[in-house]
Amino acid sequence: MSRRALGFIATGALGFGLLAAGLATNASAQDKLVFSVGVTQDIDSLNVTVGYLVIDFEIWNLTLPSLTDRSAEDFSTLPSMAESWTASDDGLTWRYKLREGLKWSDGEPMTADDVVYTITRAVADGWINHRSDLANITATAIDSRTVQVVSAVPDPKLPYLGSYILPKHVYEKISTEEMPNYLADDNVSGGPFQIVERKEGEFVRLARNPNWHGKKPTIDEVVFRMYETAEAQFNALKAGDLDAIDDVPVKLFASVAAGEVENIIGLAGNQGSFSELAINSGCAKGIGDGHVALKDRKVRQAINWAIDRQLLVDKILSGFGVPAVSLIPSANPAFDMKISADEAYSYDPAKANALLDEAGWKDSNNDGVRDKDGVELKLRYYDRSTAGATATTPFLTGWLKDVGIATDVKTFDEDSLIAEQSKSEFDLYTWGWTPYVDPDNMLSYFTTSQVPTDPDVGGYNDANWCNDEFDALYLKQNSELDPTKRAELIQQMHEIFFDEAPYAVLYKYDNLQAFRSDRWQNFTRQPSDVGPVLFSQSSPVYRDLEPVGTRGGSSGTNTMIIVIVALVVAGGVLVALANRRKEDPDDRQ
Amino acid sequence: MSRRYLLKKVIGALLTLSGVVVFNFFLFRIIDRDPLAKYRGRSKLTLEQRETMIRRMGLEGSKWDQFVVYVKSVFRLDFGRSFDSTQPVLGEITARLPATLFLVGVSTLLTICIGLYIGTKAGWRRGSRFDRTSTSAAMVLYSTPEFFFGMLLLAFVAGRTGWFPTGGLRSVGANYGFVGNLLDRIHHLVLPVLTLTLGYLGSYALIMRTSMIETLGEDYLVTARAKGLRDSEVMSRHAVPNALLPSVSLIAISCGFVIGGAITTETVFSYPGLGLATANAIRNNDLPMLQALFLFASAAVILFNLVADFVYALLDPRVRRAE
Amino acid sequence: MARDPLLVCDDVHVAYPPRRRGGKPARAVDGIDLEISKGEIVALVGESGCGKTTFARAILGLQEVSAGSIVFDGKSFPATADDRKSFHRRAQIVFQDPTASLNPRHSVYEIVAEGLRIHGLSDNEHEVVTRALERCGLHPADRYLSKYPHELSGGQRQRVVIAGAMVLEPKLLVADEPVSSLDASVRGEILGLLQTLAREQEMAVLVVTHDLGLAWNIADRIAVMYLGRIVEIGATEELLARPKHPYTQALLSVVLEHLGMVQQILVGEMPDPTAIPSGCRFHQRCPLLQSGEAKKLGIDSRCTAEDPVLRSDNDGSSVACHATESPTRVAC
Amino acid sequence: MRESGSTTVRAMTWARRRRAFSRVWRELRHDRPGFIGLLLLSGFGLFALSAPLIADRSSLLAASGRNNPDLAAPSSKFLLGTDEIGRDVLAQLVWGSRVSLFIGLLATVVAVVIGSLVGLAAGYAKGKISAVLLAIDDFFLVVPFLPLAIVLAVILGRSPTTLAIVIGFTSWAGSARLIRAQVLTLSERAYVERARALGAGSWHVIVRHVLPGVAPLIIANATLIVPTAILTESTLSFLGFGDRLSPSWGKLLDGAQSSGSITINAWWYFLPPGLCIIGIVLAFTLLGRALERIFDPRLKGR
Amino acid sequence: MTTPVLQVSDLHVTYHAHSGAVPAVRGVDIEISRGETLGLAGESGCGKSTLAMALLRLVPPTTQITGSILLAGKDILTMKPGELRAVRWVQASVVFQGAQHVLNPVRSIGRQIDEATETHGRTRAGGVAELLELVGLGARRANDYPHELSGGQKQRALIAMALACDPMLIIADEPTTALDVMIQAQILQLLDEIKRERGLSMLFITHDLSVLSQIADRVAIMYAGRVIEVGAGKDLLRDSKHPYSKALAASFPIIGENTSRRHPQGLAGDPPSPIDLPSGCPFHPRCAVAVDQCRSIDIELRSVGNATNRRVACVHFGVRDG
Repeated sequence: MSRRALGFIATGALGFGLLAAGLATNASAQDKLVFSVGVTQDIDSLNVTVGYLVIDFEIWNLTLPSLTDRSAEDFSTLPSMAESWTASDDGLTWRYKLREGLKWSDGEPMTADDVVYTITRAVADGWINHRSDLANITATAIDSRTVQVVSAVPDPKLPYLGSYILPKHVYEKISTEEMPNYLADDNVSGGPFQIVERKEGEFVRLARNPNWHGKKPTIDEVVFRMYETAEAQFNALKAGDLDAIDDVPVKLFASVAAGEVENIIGLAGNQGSFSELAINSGCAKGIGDGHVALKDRKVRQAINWAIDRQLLVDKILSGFGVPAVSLIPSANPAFDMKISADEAYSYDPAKANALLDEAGWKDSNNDGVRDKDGVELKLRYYDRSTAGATATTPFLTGWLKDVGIATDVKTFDEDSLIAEQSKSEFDLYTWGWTPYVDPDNMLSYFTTSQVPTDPDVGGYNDANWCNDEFDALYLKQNSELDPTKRAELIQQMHEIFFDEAPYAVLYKYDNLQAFRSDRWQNFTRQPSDVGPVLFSQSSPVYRDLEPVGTRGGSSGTNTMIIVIVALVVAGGVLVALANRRKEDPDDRQ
Repeated sequence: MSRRYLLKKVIGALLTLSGVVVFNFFLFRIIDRDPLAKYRGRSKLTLEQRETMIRRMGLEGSKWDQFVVYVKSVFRLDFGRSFDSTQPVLGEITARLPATLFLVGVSTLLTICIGLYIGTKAGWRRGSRFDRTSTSAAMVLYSTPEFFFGMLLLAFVAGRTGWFPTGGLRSVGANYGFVGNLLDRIHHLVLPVLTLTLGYLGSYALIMRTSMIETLGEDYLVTARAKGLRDSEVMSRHAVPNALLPSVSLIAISCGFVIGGAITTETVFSYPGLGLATANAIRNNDLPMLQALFLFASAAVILFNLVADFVYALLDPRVRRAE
Repeated sequence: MARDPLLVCDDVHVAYPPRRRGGKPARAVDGIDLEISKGEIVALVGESGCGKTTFARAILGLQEVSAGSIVFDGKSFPATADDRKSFHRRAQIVFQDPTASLNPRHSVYEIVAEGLRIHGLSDNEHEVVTRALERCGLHPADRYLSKYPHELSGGQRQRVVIAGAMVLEPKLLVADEPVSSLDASVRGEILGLLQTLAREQEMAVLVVTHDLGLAWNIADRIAVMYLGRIVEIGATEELLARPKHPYTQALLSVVLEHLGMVQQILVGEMPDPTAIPSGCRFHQRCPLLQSGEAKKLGIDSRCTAEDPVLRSDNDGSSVACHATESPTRVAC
Repeated sequence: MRESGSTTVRAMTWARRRRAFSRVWRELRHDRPGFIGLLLLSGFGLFALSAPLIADRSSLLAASGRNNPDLAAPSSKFLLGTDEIGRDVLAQLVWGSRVSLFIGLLATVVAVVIGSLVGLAAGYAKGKISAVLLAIDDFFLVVPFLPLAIVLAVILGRSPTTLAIVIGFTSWAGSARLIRAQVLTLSERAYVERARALGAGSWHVIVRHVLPGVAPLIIANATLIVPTAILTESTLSFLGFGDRLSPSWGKLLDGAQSSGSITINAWWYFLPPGLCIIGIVLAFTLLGRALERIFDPRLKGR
Repeated sequence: MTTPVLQVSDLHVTYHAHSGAVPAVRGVDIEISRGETLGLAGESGCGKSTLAMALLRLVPPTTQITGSILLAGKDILTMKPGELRAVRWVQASVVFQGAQHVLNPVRSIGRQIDEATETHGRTRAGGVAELLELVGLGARRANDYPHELSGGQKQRALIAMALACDPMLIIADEPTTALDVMIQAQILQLLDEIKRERGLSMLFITHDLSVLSQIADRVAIMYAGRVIEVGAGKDLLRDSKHPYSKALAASFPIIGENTSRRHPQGLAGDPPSPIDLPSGCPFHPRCAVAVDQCRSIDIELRSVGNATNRRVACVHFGVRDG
């Protein structure tokens, strides 16, 4: 055998050796109690003034304090930074008393100053995640432990004030101009955990915050690990690399729910998340270039009638969700629209066709697409490139085609899609919402004030729809302190929204999450029984989790076996190759 | 080695690279993407702030002005800020570079060693059982998209046995010391490397086999046999060095495909390298990131080709000793 | 002396551009004067690399001439495309390797008719092709018309090549080593054919060859070439019987052992055309210089310094050698 | 006379083509890998043609799985089971073969046309034009192919046609180089020189000598581009840059992967498209390599 | 008499091509004694090169060789691979035609020459340098690569290589083909000197009869896989008997001889293909003096007259073989 061949073998053996050695490290020598969560969504930004994804919120929930908290059971208001509060008689002024000895994770005292600073700056700079809560609010510090909050109008949400409070000593150094680019890598925490390590696109590791004022969590560390595909993430859970995952593919979840996967339980939680097809309704006060047909309520209604919501729930959600017809304004199902099944939008292409005919859109040139006054009913249909977000598109476009509406599908990244929306330059697009607990936010998004009028500012009214009556009702419910009356007002708003149909709300979907039941217990859901465990409104689960028995152990032996097998194989290959030389016929004469 | 040859190749590589730089500029100007999409509807930017950002992104003025700004910044290795993460692109890339270098480097090394060995043997013993078996296998490997290997490995090895991690670059939150961490990395690398290696092994083996067979007809092999050399000596001293020559160039060209392979492999295994970054950048229309990644990838291929040219020259005295 | 010169080459130079920047051009043809008359067979003899093939290609316009003039049939070399086309009707070339000269995908008929089609002479195409083939010794032509080159023997292929040239009834045929790739036994036939055609068609033939025997076989005149220049030219019998240039003498000596000539094997190899020696281009290998003969004649310094010109002798031959310029025989 | 002459010529040309074809056919029949490739290919061809017989086009619609179970294992009703929204996998596979083949073939046409034109021009033209074309070719040879294809796909859209054009546009460089080399050797051939000596212009030389000479190489090369094009299509689709509404095989793999079929072992969903890709790529590769062997001028002479 | 260096009897070499079995050599007997040079001449396809390659079994593995090849008394055809390797280059070496790629382009000349001595454990005192000097190349050429040598120099290097193990027989396979006349003369002169100085035997294969007149002691002429005439070099070339040898000799004109002036001579027809040999004497279709008998009988070599070493395979010559 020549030297060259030996070289090849040596390289191969080295490879084998490295592989074998690599196997040996599976043994985990962790004495810390780590809870690893797999997510398929990378962090958008940990900067609370720009981030907007649920993963961002989950981390803020763990690291940023707020005056009040919500109960895990029913979202009722609990003390947090504030240990108590009092209200003035008119309900416009509230005084919050902070706990004693609050400290940020870096040891700086956490005072009324921080609260006032945050509220004041958030209002001034228009931070998106603070905007709606604080719209009418001004805050002043009475003393270092007392904050006075004044609302310009009666606010049914108060005394709950869940806005994230930021450490003044960190944020006052960041100018308004620099703020959008700020990475929030200060790692100063006021929540139960603090960030200790972050590799973008890989993971974020959080450790317990020793200065946390509340209940001390049992777990030492939380790791959020990013996966490119939900499948890989699920496999990691199965293999024991992860303890919990969100966003389980429906079919996999079905198998977990059916108890087919050992040691793993699945929890389908609902917190009002829904998907919709937004229809550019062409608000006269807004900007944009929506299709003329969509300004007609009948056409929008027709689109709603053309959609088979139940089939979407069956096929896309595998039943883990329910059809929906109007806004889901709150994580609390009590605020959903009340409507009888026979009145609600259902799959009725005949009705859709009739409505379109009525609206004057007919297929006069027999090309399969309706038209009116020489304008074809062909709509720009935008969807998101986010994994899974496009599943409904073939269904919806198919049904629209059935009733003579042509679509031109274009896929955008989320940022670009929002940019299109900010310009209102679209006809139809798919998006989804996860509402807060209080319906106010969600409802506010459909007031005229949220209609984009400047592409650079944008607005949440992503159907570009406005209705004076709806606006008026919104203002009323916003200051109605009687819960029953408020509920009635909201129901009226629902009816307008339903009739005007700026959205085709498709379904309310469950958050499909799976956990290592052999390792963990006490999976707190919010709200109890129906809500999700991970990515809930205030993330209580991380404080409640308890380990089951002792962890790990089995992988070590496995690994040893593999190491031995690999070494034997490598040796065998070497021997075989060496022997080969003797077998070689000497010459090829 | 002749300095002229070196110089010629280096200049050629630089020319191609500058071609890529220019092409890059125009390619990514075709994509209509709002550079400030990230900021729309989220935070109020004043007109002044917006202008500052546009200027920083080098998106101001005529195309020609933009081009000048672009070229200047490329020379400074300043690729601007990612639309998506809003962080400087260069930092994002250098942070991910080692992971990909490790993955592509190890698998390329393995592919070349194993592929060339199999190809050499199959070609030399043309028609033998080894040849028939290995060539059939190589054909099938060649015909299989590498991500399919990844899927199968994930499903049947990682998913079923749990012997290997299903993704990622390393274990999180654990510190095993230097050696331990290295081994941990390797442990995570096994399946991606296997995927990429299997994906390209076939073509390398086939290239080498063809090259070997072409060499078999050469007269100098008869000369070597006539001199009384053993068969194995004829192969290793005369056939292989000559058969390597065409393989070197072909392998260099196929390096471009490995970069594509890195994209799918890293996606399948959630391996946070440049390939994954590319897939994400495309999904997010993150133009500055894409632009830089594209430039890096091209530069890598050009560099690899340049290295191949040098290796070629080292192997071939006709080039090495040309005047 | 030439009756009706058909082709007059005057100080023709062909230089290939340098391979790399800063290099020297290769002066493959370095000043050739040659006249060929109607019906005459001239052999251009030289070793490989002496520029004879380049010169042949230059005559046919397949190679650009860097200096000098070529006058064919009274007209200097055509400049326009149309002129060039009509020039090609009257001057043809036959290459060394008949196998390579025939497109393997074309039938014999197509090959022979190709020239006619290029020049739009499609009247009686079939007849003309048949006649050309038969004249070249392939009869009955019908048997060959639909054959393909690989179905023919080497000799037959060369006949097809010649027939392909003859359909245009050229006045000049340049044959570049027409038989060197053929088997010895076939060679004579092809040479015989060339000779016959030249005689019957009053066609001038320039045979480029390295083989003095071939020249003896068919040539009326022989021109001996060394390193881009003709060093001796004269009537075949005269030149071969009494070679005057030392190079011709050496060349002849190595093929003519049995005539009792002492072998004069030259040392070394012909230099590269990028580095033509100064003075007489042959002086480095010249036996006259090496044996001291030149010194005796007192020309040794001229040999190394002065490039000898081709001088006509009174017997009709010309030689480019200082040794032959005896003072009593100054050129007329 | 003249007519009879040209008739014979035409007849002869046809006879030659027939003979050339039957020679290729004969050699192919004796080339085992090549013949297997051809058989495989015919199988896939028949499969693609038979699509309307196997399943109605409407079974590709998203809503067509309305009454079917999701991810059902193969049964007499669904020979290859159903996908995650209850559609017949076989129907998608068979209609997908059309998409994959269409993209593969159209991309090849694009690549071969560009490659041949550039290759011919670069080989035949001299001087600056050739240098510029070579530089362009070099450029496309080193530009990483997949990222470029993805970027172009993003710019131009995702319909099968644009995808094919994108793939074709990014994969011509290799064939251009190959064809250029062949053109260079061909134009050095003595018979081209002979044609020139006969007074032939460039057009004549290209049409009569160069093109017929490179044609077999182009065919063989094209046969080898198809599989890479199909692989590229599947990669693009797998990464999610394909046409969502056309069920190509790559798209099926994407669907299988994102629906978790691999993990729950719904092999009927991911194995058939994977194996089909391997099969068709193998078929074209085997055939292409066999054609290369048959047409290779270097092997012919021996 | 001492044993001949090489004795080939009834050698048949048949190789297998796609189109079937090709009988390239069909019953050849040759003999070379010590210090003797046998010239083997014939046109392309006559089997001369196959014969040369068969002598050291350098033919493709599928080729069938029968008969016997005694090299210094031992039969090459029955040797085991190891024995054969030991014989190659040590007892008989080959000078290939240098124009083709017989030298490995990526190994230096020196190493390629060294390789032979190294393999056989015959390191020379003077090393490669001595050999290169011997063939007139100069020792520093050892570091050069084949592409840096001219055709003539390559041929010299090949000769040096052939001498590396001091063989007793050199098989020179067209060593001067494709060289210019002057270089050809240089190489012939070199071979002639070496052969004389070292008392080497040589089998000199060529298609050029005129070359043989300078170097060969005896000449054998092959046609269609057979030797058709053997004789002392000069006799055979001046006064060939076999009609084919005659025609072949005539096609190399003698300058100054008036018969060939303006009268090129050749043979009509083409050499037969070894796959499709005519019946009887394979030369009869081209033979001007063929008689009926020639079509049916493929005649053996027979002695002519009283010259013991002159043998012809033609019905018109020779009566009995003694």
